[in-house]
Amino acid sequence: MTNAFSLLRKIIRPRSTRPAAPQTDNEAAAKKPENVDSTILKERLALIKNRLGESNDVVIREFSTGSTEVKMAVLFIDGLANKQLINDAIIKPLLSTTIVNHYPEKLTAKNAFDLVKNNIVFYSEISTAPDLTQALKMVLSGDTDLFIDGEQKVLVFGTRAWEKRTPAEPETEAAVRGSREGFTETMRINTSLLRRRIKHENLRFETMKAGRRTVTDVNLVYISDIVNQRTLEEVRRRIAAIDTDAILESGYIEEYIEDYPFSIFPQIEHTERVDKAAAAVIEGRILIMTDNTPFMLIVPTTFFQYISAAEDYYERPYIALFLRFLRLFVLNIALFLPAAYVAVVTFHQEMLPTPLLLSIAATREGIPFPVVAEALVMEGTFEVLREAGVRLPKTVGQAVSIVGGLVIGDAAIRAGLVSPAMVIIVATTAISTFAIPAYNAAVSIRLLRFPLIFLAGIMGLYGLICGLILILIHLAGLQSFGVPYLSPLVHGTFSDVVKTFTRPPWWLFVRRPHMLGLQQSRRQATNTFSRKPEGSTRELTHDATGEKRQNQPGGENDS
Amino acid sequence: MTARRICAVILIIFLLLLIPGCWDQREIEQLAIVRAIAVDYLPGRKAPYLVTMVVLRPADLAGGESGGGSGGGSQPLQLFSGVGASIDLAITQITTALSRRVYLSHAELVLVGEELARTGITPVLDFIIRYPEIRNSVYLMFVPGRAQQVLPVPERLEEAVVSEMLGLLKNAEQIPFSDPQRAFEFMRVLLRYGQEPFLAIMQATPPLEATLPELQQVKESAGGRQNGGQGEGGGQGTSPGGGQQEEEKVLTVAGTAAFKNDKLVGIMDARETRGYLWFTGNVRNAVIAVHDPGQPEAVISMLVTRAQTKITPVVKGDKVSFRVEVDTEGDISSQNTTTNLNTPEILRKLNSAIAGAVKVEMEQALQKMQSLETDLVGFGAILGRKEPKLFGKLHKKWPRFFRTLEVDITVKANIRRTGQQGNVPAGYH
Amino acid sequence: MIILLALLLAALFLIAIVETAPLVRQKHWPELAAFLFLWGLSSFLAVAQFVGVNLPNSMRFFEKILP
Amino acid sequence: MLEKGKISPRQSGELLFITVFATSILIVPAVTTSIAAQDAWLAILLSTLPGFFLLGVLSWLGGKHPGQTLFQYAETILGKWPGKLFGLLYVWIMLQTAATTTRQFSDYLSTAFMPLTPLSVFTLSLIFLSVVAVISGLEVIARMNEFIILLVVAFLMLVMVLALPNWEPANLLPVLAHGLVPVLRASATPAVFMGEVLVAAVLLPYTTRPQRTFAAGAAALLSAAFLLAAGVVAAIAIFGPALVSVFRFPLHMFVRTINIGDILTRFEVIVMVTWVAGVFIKLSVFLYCASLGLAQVLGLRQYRPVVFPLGILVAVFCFLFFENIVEITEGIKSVAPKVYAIYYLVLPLLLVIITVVREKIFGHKFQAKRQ
Repeated sequence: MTNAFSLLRKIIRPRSTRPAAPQTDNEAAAKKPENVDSTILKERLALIKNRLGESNDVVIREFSTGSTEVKMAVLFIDGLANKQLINDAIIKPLLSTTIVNHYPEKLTAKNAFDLVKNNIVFYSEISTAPDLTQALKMVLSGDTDLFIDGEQKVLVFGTRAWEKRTPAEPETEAAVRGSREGFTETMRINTSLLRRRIKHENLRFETMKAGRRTVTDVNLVYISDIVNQRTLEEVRRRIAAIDTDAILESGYIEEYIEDYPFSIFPQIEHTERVDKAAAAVIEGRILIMTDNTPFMLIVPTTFFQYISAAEDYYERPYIALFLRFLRLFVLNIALFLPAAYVAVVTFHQEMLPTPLLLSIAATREGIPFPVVAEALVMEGTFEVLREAGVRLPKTVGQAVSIVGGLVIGDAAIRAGLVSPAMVIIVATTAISTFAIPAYNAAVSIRLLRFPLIFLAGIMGLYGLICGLILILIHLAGLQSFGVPYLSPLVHGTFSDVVKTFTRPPWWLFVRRPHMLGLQQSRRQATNTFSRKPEGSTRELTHDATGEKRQNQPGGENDS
Repeated sequence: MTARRICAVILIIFLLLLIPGCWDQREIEQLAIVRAIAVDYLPGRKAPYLVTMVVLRPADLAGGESGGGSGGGSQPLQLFSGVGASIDLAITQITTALSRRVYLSHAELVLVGEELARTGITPVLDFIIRYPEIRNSVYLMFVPGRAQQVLPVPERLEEAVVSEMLGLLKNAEQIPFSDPQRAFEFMRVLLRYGQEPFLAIMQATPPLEATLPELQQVKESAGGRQNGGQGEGGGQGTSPGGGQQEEEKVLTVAGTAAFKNDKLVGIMDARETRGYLWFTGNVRNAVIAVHDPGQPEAVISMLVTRAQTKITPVVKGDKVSFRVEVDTEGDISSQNTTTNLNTPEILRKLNSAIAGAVKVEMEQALQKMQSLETDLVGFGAILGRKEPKLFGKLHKKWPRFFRTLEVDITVKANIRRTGQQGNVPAGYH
Repeated sequence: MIILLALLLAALFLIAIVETAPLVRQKHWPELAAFLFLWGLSSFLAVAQFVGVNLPNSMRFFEKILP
Repeated sequence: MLEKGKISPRQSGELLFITVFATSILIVPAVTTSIAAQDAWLAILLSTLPGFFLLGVLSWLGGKHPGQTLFQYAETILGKWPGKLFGLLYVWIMLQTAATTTRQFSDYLSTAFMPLTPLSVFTLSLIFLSVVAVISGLEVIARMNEFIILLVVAFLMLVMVLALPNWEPANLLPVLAHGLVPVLRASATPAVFMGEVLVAAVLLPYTTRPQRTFAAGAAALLSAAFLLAAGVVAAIAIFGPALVSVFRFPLHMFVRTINIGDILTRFEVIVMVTWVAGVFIKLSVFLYCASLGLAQVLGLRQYRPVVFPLGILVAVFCFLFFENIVEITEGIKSVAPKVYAIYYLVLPLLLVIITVVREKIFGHKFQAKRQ
């Protein structure tokens, strides 16, 4: 119960830093002026109760301590703050007379603040909030406030410790080889995950806040001596310009800061994988971390990033090369296959080899719908099935796929409603769609399929190429933070092109992408491939004479 | 702003396109897929062109064997004929009797009847080039008599007669008895000065069983036995059975129809065709049999594996003659004698014998061509390439010039291998 | 025919609306004038062409003046 | 400035290539072969000479007036009103070329693939796509072209390689049997297409390193001519010169002959599709140049408003200029070379002469400041 409240609390916090901001809520406007600067503890506590309302997760512990009975109060949110720690490290020493009276100075209202801060409390992370408003904000992030009667300043203890998920394997981007850690919903864990991978001093976590009511932490992560400063400045500007009440997921930010909001193509990549994020940061891109979501945004993004997967960089280069071309091919299949089938079968039958033509014609005999309608209906059905399967629990989802795919498909073919060829086409397309590593890119492709089928049904391959040209015009016009979307194919250097479509061996990866316009483009010396020993490899294990080294003490050549 | 603009304009375009509908759309199941066209000329008529199309019924193909039923042959194809003053008019006439749209893109064979070939096949070529559907890579075949007649011949190895014909053609390209021409190959020769085009001949001939008298008897008795086994009414059964046997035909591709311009002038049989093919160097898998120099009563044969022909014009003043050098290689493929082939002299003798045989073949073919005044080899074209000025003067009267053209043929034959067997062991005889 | 003509006119006017709106907003009057003139000219020609009026063909003109 | 985007010299070279190449491959083989027979390829190579001349003149003028297009420096050289008239002449020829291009390609589509579809469907959709592209700007056209050029060239190469089994190289002999005269006569038609490097006059100021543009343009011209000549050589080798001149679209017929093992066959439609992309770029380039030129002549602040009306004009001209396909091909044989000679050779030369005269005799300085 408290747990759920604290989570909610963690997400939704009142924003009071912007007095000039227009008040969108009438309750806020209806409030009477308050005396925020009051130093009398009672008044303050009343004020706090008024602000936070009667929420049951707000804990206020009042007590007085010392021989002069200085009144104090501890304020924290149950569930966000570590109660045990507060008891042991804050309240206990303050109430313990032996500790309080141990110091030569007497604890009085005047010196209470400094004495508590510097001497009494056993706590590592102490900060001072200048006023009540600031202190309240920090409480809502999970910190603990200590109010001292008669003192304007407030002691704040960093006691943030809420229920958090431990890093688990990211489900959306599984890989056979590579780190199993994924980001979690907790910013601090995420930063630690990144910091563990990049221990360089120039790794920066730059905090911004977005969302008036949610006051979500947004971290810009970059390496300060690699990143393109102008891109960074642009990212800062765009995030600062976000003016909305809630940022609940990085998708919100994505839509607020992307270059072409009406484009069907995703212009900002997101990832759950820590290794992928680290690679992007090292490559000179900027990672945008949003609190409360494991999905991190990477900018700038180019179209061809959607054909690469993290695993490409861990497996052998040939595999990566093959997989990239496979994905490129699959991308085209997913986009064009149904449309091309419709075009060929209704307009360009001359393109089919005769036996294929005959068999398609034979299976089409007696099908009541034209091919276009068949294609649109089948693709639509597939989308419905897929959507049904995704939303249902895993066990039921399988039932859906069996009923949908096998039963309905088979029955439709037997009843002569659809031709088997069309089922094959739709199934191939569906599988191809799943082979695209990026889900958001796959969705765009799925959406584009329908107009293309439509065009192909009207004008055949000519219509299809017209559609393709329209898409190409759009793609060629897109930019992501100043980098053309189709880079490096339209803008980059040859080596960028090579690095996009193949994955060169690491020891040849001399430069970072040129298209990003980075401060330092060189990532290693020209050729670090020097593992081959001088002379024969046999020398490592054998003498030049060819005899096994037996008389020498072992270990010298064991490498 | 741009997005809104583009959206609006896409809307316009869609509206524009949707209203008039889809013009060239044709559903695949509503096509009458034509696999072969036979064109005949019926002289003395106002609408002389008789076009017969072989249309496939895909439903039958899908059903497999169930498609049969009509007239013994289980063919999923139908013949449609029409006449007209031109080929496309004839096709238009066919469409009145067709429940589907004629679709010619998958036609792979155009059969030309004898009468049409004599009056000129330009209309066929014009049709092939101009009509958007039909492709210029269709095979063009000549059929003695009426072209239409070969279409109902039952297939033997393949599932449909057109596949059978195509198979025959593919095979004919490997054996040296005919040289099937694609339409564009025919046309490029037709339009070349100093060379005349030709077509391979496809015809329906009675099978060997029907022609050899010895076999005839065996066949008849076998047929009789079958008839006896099948039907009770022997007297009734025999005469239709006999009639059927008379009608039984098989398809063959052999020989060459020689054209002069676009008109047929004569026919060269399989042997003459091979003689002609030596001139083009296009002889593969030919088997040349010669009498064994040692034992002349029996033959030794060579399988030609490589043949190269070089034709050079020899110009002496106004006199033009040609030198043809053939260089061929091959393996011994059979030997009905006991001559020891392991001696170089025998092989040398054999070589010259084979060369002689080839030369005779070539000379006969040349004589035939000269008598027809049709320069299938393209001596004129070769001269035109070497001596354009001289040929420019000659090309008008080239056919007559060709009739008396002197051609000096030299053949070099080389037996390279003797097959798996080196020598005939003495024990055989 | 009438439907197509209506469609053509609709398309032409849609183009006009789409193009003039931003020009008016930006107060680019010379551009607006140029657009309207050209749009009028081309629309007139398009409609005339569609209805079947014999328009002068500049190619004929070239054919005449050139040797 | 009307156009804020910049393209690289490579991109401008690629644009020039596709501009020259896209439709010439359709029309030129039949026309040149009908005059020069088997020497058509020679005629095509010869026809690059006027192209080089024009490119040289334009680079020289462009170097004198950095940052200015033909339409702008025409005003500088000739004076305001004559310069504007001069500019309008070029807008006109660009519109006419765009219309001819569209019509040629639509006719090809109609003849070879979709005889029942009204021509207007092809012309309108092509022009519509171009208008959208032109509105998106020069950079977008150039970027798209980097994809499309790959498509066009790769497929053409593929087709030529696959057709090799059908070649009869003897068809290409004898070389120069009828002397050089027919070759020269035949080179008039391809020269019309080679002269389309005229668009360099507009692209030049928007290229990042204008001084490199001549090299890029020359490379584009040469490679276009070589590819075109290769196409003609292939067509002649397969069909013989007489048959090639009979065909309306020899390259289309040529693709139809390809048959490798009954599997690699029947892909003329795919080739058509790549050509659509090429023609689209060419059309976009001409429409862009015409729009930009008109905007500069009229002194507008943006060229976008004139794009749509000019697109409609191109569509109208498409139907107005040509009654049938014969007028197109015969026009390109007889009238077009003369018309285009004026635009590609005479008028640019006029600019050069006036520049030289004003500089040498009247002592003007044309070295304008970079804008």
